[in-house]
Amino acid sequence: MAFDIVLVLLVIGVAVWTIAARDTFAAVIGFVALGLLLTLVWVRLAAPDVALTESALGSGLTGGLLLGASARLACSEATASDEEPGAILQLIAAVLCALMSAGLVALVLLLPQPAPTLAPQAVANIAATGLGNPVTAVLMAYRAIDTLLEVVVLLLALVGIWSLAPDRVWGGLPGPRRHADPNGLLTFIAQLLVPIGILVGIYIFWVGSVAPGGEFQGATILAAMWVLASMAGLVDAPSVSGRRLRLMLAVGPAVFFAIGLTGFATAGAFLAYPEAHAKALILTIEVPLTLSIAATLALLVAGPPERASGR
Amino acid sequence: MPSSATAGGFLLVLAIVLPAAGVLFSLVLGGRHAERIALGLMPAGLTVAWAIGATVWRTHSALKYYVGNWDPPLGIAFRADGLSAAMMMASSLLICGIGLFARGQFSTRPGAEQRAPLVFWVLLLSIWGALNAVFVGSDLFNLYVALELLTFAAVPLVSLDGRAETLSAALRYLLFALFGSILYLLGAVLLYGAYGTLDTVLLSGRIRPEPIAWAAVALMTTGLLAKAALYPFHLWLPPAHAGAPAPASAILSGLVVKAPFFLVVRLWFDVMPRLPEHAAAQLLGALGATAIILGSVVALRQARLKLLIAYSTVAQIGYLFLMFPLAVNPETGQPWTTAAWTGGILQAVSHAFAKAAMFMAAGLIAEALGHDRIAGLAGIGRALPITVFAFGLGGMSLMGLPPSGGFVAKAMLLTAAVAAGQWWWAVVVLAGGLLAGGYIFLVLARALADASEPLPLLSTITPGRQAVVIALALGAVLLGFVPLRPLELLQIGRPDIAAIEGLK
Amino acid sequence: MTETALYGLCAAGLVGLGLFGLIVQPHPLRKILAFNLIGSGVFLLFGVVARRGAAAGLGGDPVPQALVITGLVVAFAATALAVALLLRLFQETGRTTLRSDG
Amino acid sequence: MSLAFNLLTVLAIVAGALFFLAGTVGLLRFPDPLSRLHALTKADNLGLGFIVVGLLLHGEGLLAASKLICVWLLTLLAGATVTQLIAHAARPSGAQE
Repeated sequence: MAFDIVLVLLVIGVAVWTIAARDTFAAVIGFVALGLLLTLVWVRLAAPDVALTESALGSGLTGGLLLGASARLACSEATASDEEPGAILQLIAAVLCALMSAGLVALVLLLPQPAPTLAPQAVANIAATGLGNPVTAVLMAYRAIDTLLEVVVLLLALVGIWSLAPDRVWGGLPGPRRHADPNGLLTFIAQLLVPIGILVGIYIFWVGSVAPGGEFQGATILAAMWVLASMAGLVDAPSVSGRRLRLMLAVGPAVFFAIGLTGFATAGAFLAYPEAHAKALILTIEVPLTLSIAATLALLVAGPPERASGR
Repeated sequence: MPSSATAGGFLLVLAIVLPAAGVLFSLVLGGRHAERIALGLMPAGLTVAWAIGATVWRTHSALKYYVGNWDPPLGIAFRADGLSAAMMMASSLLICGIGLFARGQFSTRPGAEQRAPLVFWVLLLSIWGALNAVFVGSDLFNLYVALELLTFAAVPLVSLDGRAETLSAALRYLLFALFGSILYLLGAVLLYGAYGTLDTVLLSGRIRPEPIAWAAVALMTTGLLAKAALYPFHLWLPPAHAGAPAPASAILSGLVVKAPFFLVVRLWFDVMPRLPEHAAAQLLGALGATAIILGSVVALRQARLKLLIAYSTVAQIGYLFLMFPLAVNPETGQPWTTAAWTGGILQAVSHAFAKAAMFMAAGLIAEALGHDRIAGLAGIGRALPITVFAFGLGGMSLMGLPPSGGFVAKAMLLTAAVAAGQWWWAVVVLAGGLLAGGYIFLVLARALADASEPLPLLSTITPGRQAVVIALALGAVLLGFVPLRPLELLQIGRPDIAAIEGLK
Repeated sequence: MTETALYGLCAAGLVGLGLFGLIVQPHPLRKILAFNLIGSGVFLLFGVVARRGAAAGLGGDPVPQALVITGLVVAFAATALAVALLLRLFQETGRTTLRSDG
Repeated sequence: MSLAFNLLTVLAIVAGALFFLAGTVGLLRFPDPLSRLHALTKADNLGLGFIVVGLLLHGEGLLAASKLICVWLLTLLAGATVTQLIAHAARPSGAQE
């Protein structure tokens, strides 16, 4: 119990730092630290799958994205700070938010004591999905439509980011061209870490059906490895209108839709898997899905096309 | 394995899968084919939506579908009652109209893939899929993902032409929308914590009038109001809808803003029919009334046509929320039988048609003149008679002049206000109609004035696009012939519909 | 004061802090950061609800945990879109304030 | 026998904690960035090493032990490279060879 108290105090302390820090860069550093502390909180809440996602996606990729952005926007700090709202407004906002938090705390304490849960039902029906990890069973079987729509959401966010590019560079390459400095340090770590990362990513995706893990966590690690390689200049971003890239992005959701539609015939409902080979079907969905999500996440970090494909 | 659904259940799945498949094909095949795929899918989507409406009308009961044969609370259910069928039919019609209109502006030119056409057609299909997912969804978290799908499809439309002010408008829209969806999620988690399910039908059975339920619904409603741009949260709407290209602002103002309103209706009338006591509904009505007055007054003072129409959207959204204090009166027990319920939904549908027609007309005028300053509109009435006539028809529906859909909706709201004894809403409805008349007349007077020198038209507007605009405006007018009593289709599938004897 | 209630407190605190940051911070990047903070708070609340629902031999109710994973991915997509919009706005106008005259 | 292991584990973890403490003190007290980086990396890596050794004695099996060692090696790799990169960035720009 003492550990939890210390952890919560740390989390709140780092969160206050993230809000109160004057410099955006420092605030983002605080945010990344907060993400790692939250990973510990998720482990304490007995949710290893979520701990993996929080550390890989919540503090890893989001932190990287925000770090890059705060570096680029550093010179716009001065203009923004003069619009800081007056002390009175800040006080009112503080009181309002404190009330909101207090209300939330009261509500959490009001939650009914025999907490209603779906765990028994999830475990009872898990045999039909052929999976071992109940969280993956919820993601891929019970609430498969959520996961499907969510991958389409990711794809749409990418289309939205690509639509920000000026017309003249459409079809070009996202992100600035970084040249590999052969004896540079970043190249060394990229050459060393990327293979390990790919191995870990595939392992985490593969083990997801029976143990904590899954395609989102695995895909995030694969995307992180691509981002590292592209930062080290080892690999360049693909052209935005390249057919191969578009296929890679769409193959995951397309296979998911296709197998979902075959569910009509084989198991009587959309996204229903016949019990005999449910696990095989889910795995055939998960492999291309991991590929598509990894590509989408990596390109979300890379940003809109900036360079015409010629150079 | 429980029986998965009623007969037409798979149609609900098709309504979501078709547009999503279109998005994937457009992405893979590239920009040159995106337009063909989108236009090819429109008749199919139209037939699916109207087939759902016909099945709901024929069986006189809501369509139900358990995805993956998992019944709630573990699985996710799709449910289409009369209300969602009506909204799906209207939105499919509107999207086909917008698609036909957009062929002029976003046609795919030969040669390399263009940015704007690909992005527009992909986002148009995504908005359609997201709208259908919102209308048929019956699980709170599934509705959250559908709302996010809608937001991510709508925000890039605002900054499609890349100008600086549209970028800042899109960013502000995104921040408001994200603030809304995170509050919605906070409410959903409280409901799950208290009642153990996220399915709306099960929730309506388990929910009890206790602080956690009120707090959850208050948070979710606030979040949805932020996304629907009701009065305190309307700041992002005018620059976003005015800055977007014409077909995009037509779909943003017509349909995208209606989805969060639809969820507030679903939340208040389906999830907690007995819970909302009078005060909260009065508050929503008061916010709606303020939106009507404020939106109309600010619209009167606008110099640019598209901003005027955008502020008119802020006002007309206020009408939608007038429905809550009138339709939710505890005495009669069944709020939906009163005219207010039908009036509110009819206002949503007729406003969608009228506003889409007006934004498209404004787009054509801006294309022809090169600017959309109201002061410089003189002579456009002679140059583009059909477009200005369509703008007038749309304005007629906003004002609530017979025989337009707006008239029927506002008349029903008026009768409900008088019947419920809350006369102040009647005053607001009339004042709103008067002010709407003001700014519509402002525009028409300038447009129909004869210009001193002949008007230099930058580009000739093909009659085909004007035909689409006039068709949508006529759609808003045809809605005026709906009988002036509670529409039976909208009552199908209400939670305890059987309780009321015949439809009064 | 059970352990899960403590984390409920922490979640409420994060939501309050994030909301404060969203209202007070003028710079859009700080608003995006504050929005991520609120998101973490809400997802932590999902985790608390899941932990309270621990049954049938599981450490926590798998349904809210799956919802958190979906929510985290959607929140990341939102952050990526917001950051890209902000960078593009900065590229076009050289400033990042949202005060537009419109 | 297990008493000796427990004793060793406690000793190792205490030593690890001390090194972390030393690293943090170094971070706070040292004047310029380079020396603070130096203190931080050296002390923390060694501290983590001790903690890993302490946990190894308690490790349930070979797999868990190898995972722990992998964690330590990866942290060493990441720590070293990040320190180098920060040092390059923080170095007074004049001496850019």
